[in-house]
Amino acid sequence: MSPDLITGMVAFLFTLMILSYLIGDNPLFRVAVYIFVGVSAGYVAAVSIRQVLWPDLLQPLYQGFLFGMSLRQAVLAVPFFLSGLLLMKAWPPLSRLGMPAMGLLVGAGAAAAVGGAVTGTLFPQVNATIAAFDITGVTSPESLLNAGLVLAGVITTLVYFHFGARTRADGSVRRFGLIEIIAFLGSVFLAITLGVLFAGVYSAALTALIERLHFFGTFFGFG
Amino acid sequence: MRIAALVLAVLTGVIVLVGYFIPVLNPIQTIFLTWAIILAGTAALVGVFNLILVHGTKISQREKGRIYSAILLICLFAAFFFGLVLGPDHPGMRLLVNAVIVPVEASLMAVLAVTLLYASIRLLRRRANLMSVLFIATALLMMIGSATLPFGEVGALNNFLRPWFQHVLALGGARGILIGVALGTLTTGLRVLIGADRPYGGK
Amino acid sequence: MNLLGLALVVLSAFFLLILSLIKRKSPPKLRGIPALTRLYRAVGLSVEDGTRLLIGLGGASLLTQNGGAPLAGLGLLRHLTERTSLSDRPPIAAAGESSLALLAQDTIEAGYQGAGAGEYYQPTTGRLTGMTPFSSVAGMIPILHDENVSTTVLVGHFGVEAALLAEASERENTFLVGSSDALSSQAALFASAHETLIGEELFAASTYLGAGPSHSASLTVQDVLRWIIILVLLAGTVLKLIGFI
Amino acid sequence: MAEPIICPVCGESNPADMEFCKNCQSRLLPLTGPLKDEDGPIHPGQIPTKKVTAELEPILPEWLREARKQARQSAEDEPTITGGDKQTKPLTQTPDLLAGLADQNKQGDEDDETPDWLRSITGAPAKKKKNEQDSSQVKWVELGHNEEPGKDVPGSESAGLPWMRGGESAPEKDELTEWFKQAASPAAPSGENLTFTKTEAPAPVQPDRSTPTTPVSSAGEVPVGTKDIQPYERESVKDLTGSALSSDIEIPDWIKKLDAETPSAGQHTESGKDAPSPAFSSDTDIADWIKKLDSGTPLVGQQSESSKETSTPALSSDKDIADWFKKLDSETPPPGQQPSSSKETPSPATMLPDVPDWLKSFDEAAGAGQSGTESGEALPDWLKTAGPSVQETPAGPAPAEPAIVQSQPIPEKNLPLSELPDWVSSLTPIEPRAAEPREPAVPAFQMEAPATSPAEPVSSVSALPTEPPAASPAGPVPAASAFTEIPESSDDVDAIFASMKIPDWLADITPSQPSPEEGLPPAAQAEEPIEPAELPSWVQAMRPVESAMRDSTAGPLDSRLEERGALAGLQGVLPAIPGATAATSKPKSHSIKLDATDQQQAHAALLEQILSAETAPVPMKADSVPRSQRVLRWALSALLIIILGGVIFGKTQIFPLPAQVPNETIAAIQAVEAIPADAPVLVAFDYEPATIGEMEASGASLMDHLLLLKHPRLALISTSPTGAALAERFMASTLAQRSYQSGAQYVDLGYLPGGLAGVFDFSQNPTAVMPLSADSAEVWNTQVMQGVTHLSDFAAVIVLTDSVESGRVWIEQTELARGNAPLIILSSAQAGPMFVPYVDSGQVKGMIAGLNGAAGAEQANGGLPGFVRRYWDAYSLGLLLVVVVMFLGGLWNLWLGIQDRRVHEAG
Repeated sequence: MSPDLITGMVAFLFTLMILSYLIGDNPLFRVAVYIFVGVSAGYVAAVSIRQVLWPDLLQPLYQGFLFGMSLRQAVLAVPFFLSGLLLMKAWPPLSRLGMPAMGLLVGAGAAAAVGGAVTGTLFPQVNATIAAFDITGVTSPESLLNAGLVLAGVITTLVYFHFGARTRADGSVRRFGLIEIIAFLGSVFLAITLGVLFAGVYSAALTALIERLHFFGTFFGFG
Repeated sequence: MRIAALVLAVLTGVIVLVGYFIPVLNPIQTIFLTWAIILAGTAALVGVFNLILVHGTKISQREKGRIYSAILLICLFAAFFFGLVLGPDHPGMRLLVNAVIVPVEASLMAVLAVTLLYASIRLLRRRANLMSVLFIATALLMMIGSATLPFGEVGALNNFLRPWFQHVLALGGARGILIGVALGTLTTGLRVLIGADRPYGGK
Repeated sequence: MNLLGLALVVLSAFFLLILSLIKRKSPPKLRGIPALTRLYRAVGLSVEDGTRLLIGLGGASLLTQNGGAPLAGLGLLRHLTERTSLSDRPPIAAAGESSLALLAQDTIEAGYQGAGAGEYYQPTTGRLTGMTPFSSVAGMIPILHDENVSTTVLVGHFGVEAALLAEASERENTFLVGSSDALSSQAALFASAHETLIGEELFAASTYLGAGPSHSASLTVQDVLRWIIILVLLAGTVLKLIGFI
Repeated sequence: MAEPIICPVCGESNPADMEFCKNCQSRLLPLTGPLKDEDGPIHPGQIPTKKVTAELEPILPEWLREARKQARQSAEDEPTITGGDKQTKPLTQTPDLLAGLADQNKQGDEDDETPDWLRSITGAPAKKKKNEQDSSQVKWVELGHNEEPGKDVPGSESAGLPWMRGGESAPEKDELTEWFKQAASPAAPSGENLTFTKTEAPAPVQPDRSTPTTPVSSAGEVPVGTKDIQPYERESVKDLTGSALSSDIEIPDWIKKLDAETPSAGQHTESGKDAPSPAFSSDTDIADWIKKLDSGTPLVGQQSESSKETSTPALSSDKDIADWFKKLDSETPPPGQQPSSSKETPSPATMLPDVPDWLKSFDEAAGAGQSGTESGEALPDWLKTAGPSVQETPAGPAPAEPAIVQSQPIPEKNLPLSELPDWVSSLTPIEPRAAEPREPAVPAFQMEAPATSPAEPVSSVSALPTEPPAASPAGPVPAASAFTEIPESSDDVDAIFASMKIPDWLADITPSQPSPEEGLPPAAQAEEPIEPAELPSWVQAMRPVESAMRDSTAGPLDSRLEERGALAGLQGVLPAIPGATAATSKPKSHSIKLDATDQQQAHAALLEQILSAETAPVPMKADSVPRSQRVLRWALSALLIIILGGVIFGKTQIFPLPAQVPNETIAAIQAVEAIPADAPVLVAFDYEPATIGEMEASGASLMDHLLLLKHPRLALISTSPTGAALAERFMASTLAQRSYQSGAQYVDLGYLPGGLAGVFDFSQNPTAVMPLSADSAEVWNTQVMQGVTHLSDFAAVIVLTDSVESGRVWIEQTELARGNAPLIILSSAQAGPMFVPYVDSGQVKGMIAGLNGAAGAEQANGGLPGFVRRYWDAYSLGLLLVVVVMFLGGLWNLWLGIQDRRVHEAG
């Protein structure tokens, strides 16, 4: 029995077990899910060690011990120490020792998120919105109209998310009247956007279903 | 420990953040990011321990579904052991991925084809408002525009309306969402950097 | 551009710090968000019923560009833990990424200590349900079924797989509020979740549920920055049209 | 030898010369009879025997001594006063004592703690502080007490009537004393007095009470008694302008007598002549009750039947208050006391859990009073209720107190109780109801009291037992305050009476019929120093006139005799001796019974309902979560799987591929064709196994096209842990025809951790960040990666992604490091639309999104490897099927949703 055949049979079984969820939650689905979670976790953990910790931390330090530490290798002593502390979190009584390591991780993550948000989203999106009005690049009036619609969509959607409000005479908390009107337009743009995205998501899901059915056909020799 | 965590978080955050805007600090930023990436890799191991702890507890306390937990742990240990020994790039591990991970995930995605259809049908019963109606109408329009008919395609729909919705109307809303998310990310990250939020522990 | 970005960040941090330190007589008035209103009720109901609250933090690494959403989720988790710490069944936080799961544990522990119930903290309430997006969601489905969950909150980075949780929660007849910073999953959740937080609303969840002043201050800063960006867009458009830039 | 006297109480035979029974010490010779050294009754206007009461001076209470002293001084200061002057005189003294009270009342209004729900019930206007009070009041309702001591609901014992708080009586005594002093001159109010003034004034009697005092009020010199009831009195004052105008000349003669007590007797006769009665001085209501009095309808037992009948005692009590008040102005006790006391009395009285005997006697006496007033309309009503013995001496009760007490001084704050009987007698029928424990009189009385309208004082009283509530500005609130204080346990009752701090000289007076559990009342000891019948002149003035004597025996209710104390033998005299009510203070315990009508009980139940609604925890309603519809799910699953499976298995090719290729797809193909041959190309596999079907279909054609045409050297990388395996799968299966081998034509760099940061680092220094391949082998010095040290060394960067985020990371983070290397995106349909702007802006050279985009690439690639064509029929049919189902199902569910909403709104 060839490995491909074994792979195909196992994949077929798992596909059936998962699709059985369409009937309802059942043990077959549960078994497939738990196996999937276990295998993926073990695989990812192995990948983390083999492709992150070993090449970035352990191997350089190992080579440093063997052939003398370079500055870059010596600096790795810090993450090595912090990793040791972080491993303590696996044991609840000592989990507090891992706090500094988590602090560094969270600090770097927060900074990456902030930096990414500013350099990766805010500026590029704002620039792209404005750039659409570049007269030199405009080929037709309708492209200007489209650019205006995009601008309107961006602004009204941004206004839609405005949080600040005030209490009215009747006790209800609502936003300023003009903001409410603009926000309404924003909700229209949002609905259209989500609808377009949903169509894409559904296309992807439908393609996945078709691929699985095609896999069945291939497995049974129809494909 | 709390203080050390706070100091490390703020210090690292400031250095990494400034590195995005001041190229001179890029090398230092890279060092800290490398450390963070290494710690994230270590955290993956701790996470596996957490998974073992949770499901091990279920088994030891004979909780509901302990058999599934046992299956999970067996698979986890097997995949981890072979992945560590053979390496993720080993044909055996590829077989594992192709036989288990790929079909299960692809099947779950396939299940979405039914569940999303079911959900969208029920949407107008749950939330019968203008947004929902517009949402469904737009989705239907986009789907029709994505398909072709046996006798050909609806030109205006496939070649004009669908691209216009995708590239103009949806783009405006999507950019608004992305900018809004960026603003939220900015303030949320800054809350951590100024020490107001301390998810790593602290009252 | 770099200095402009730095200035924006520093200015935001300054405003955030000031507004966080200012003692307001009353919390700021915020527009109503039905999803969060229902969530607020659902949380109280779960405590009354002795049922469990499941908080999904998603599977994004903190070091990715999607790190903001999990941080917001952790902020919400902290607040919800303090509110429900004395419930018969403590809330469960499910993460799809290891470091996020560890942070969830720390956050829950801090929440218990903040509520003066540190002794009730259970490390297993902060869980890693899977190490890939789909596996983490698949790992949450059994929790919905087995652990008497009445309310599920998804605040973090989720892909379209989040719709599977919405499906599962409907089958289990539990209430689900879904949110994600990913556009595609927002669309999927809008169709399938009982309530959805769209885009930026994700970051306001903790504030609406009564988190500290820094959270409400961040919303104020967001509003300020929002209008600055709108002005920049309008001004930039005009300047672009007249060929000034 | 006179025949022995049979004691009417114990039946013991006593010698004829005995005034008190040797057995039971009860009076044998009624005061109405001939007293020592006196012959016959005094006729109207007759000057009483001059008695030297100087020896009593030291034992008089301080306030009374001061009053007498003040009276003497005023008498000395003033020359002979004409009647008119004398009439105005009492009024001249009122301003001082009222000035302070005005402030008190003002502050009292500000601090009115009536809860909003109660306010809404009573119809009283809401205070400005209402909103602030809401929460606290609700809390109070929920918790059963007000958390703020100073903010008790009206009627709550503790704050509503501070002087009732046994524990706090001592400090209050001081405050009250202070208050009395302030009352004599404009002074700052005290907090205690606020509640003090607020909580008295029972709704039913207030409007009437205000009537006789209106003249004073109209003169801007409101007596305490009226000042304190301003909320509704002001309105009544407007209605009573007539009486207001005549106020100055409408002073009863007995006041003049009091004024003239120190001056010469001539003035007494004068005043006695031209003093109109307070009854006439008040407005037309008085005329009504006079008519009723003429009809001689007995009060007791009929009050609840007819409002008119019940009006009499109320009126009498009111005028009485005004009368004694005027008298006090001249008689010189600090005026604040009397009114305040008269105002206090309602609350404790209404709180009496059980009607003591002396109160019953009031009822009887009230009836007697009517018959007695047939000839004496001018007399204050409390005199009527007092029975015939005091027909001609209106000033009786108040001055009589010091005479009765000769042993102990009177605590100032306790004087108020001296006025208790008057109005209590008018409320007697109500009291038992007020005392029922299960149905607090608050609601009952609360609901009734609003019927009281300042303009209709009569109905206000009569409404008590029977009338349904009607809006009244403020009357109900104090009424409620008085009645809400009804203690439900005997202990509470004891506490109330204990807190009353009845002066001993009053406490010593025995009730006419002491309850068996009560021992010998302290009054017995108090009587000892009193020489029987050695009454001061002004007490003698209380002796009844003949007509009254005759009438006193006429009514059926007159048979009751006072058996002990200085007034032993008097009939129905107790009401005239308010102190006697205090003699019943400190009872052991009283059963609480409320004889409420059905209507009252209905009102009580209504308020109870309102209260319970306030206190009952509102159960949190779970948000309705729509039930899952399994059948629908099964049907949809079957529909999709069967139809799509049939198309897949049938390998149909009915649906044509899109004829028009998207611009971004064309751009992608052109970008690929522009890549130099055998050039290094970086390919990022950033998608999840879930989308492998779509991603392989989308990327296969272009990648096959690239490999077929350019034979590039590939470097595979992924930011997803499973990406490396997917990349291997892609190369091994999807591009199997190109037979690319790892290490020979391509290298797998494996997993790039760190997301955005990792991509950024990699773009800055690829060799340092990813030194090893997925199988931990050196890659950068291999032949495949020859000449590649920077990202810009790659001929192109191709990103296969299923998410907007990861695609954007590659676009934005590598933009600078890429140099001229084109970036091509192969994306899922769900992310495609978001990459279009980058294509338009040139940041992305080309893009293939989903099956639609891949269709063009496949056509350009000669139909190889042909995933799109294989899937297209199922894809198109599936989408159309979904559109139909979603449209019809959506409409159906929309209708159902509307139905649900209607049902929800209706239900």
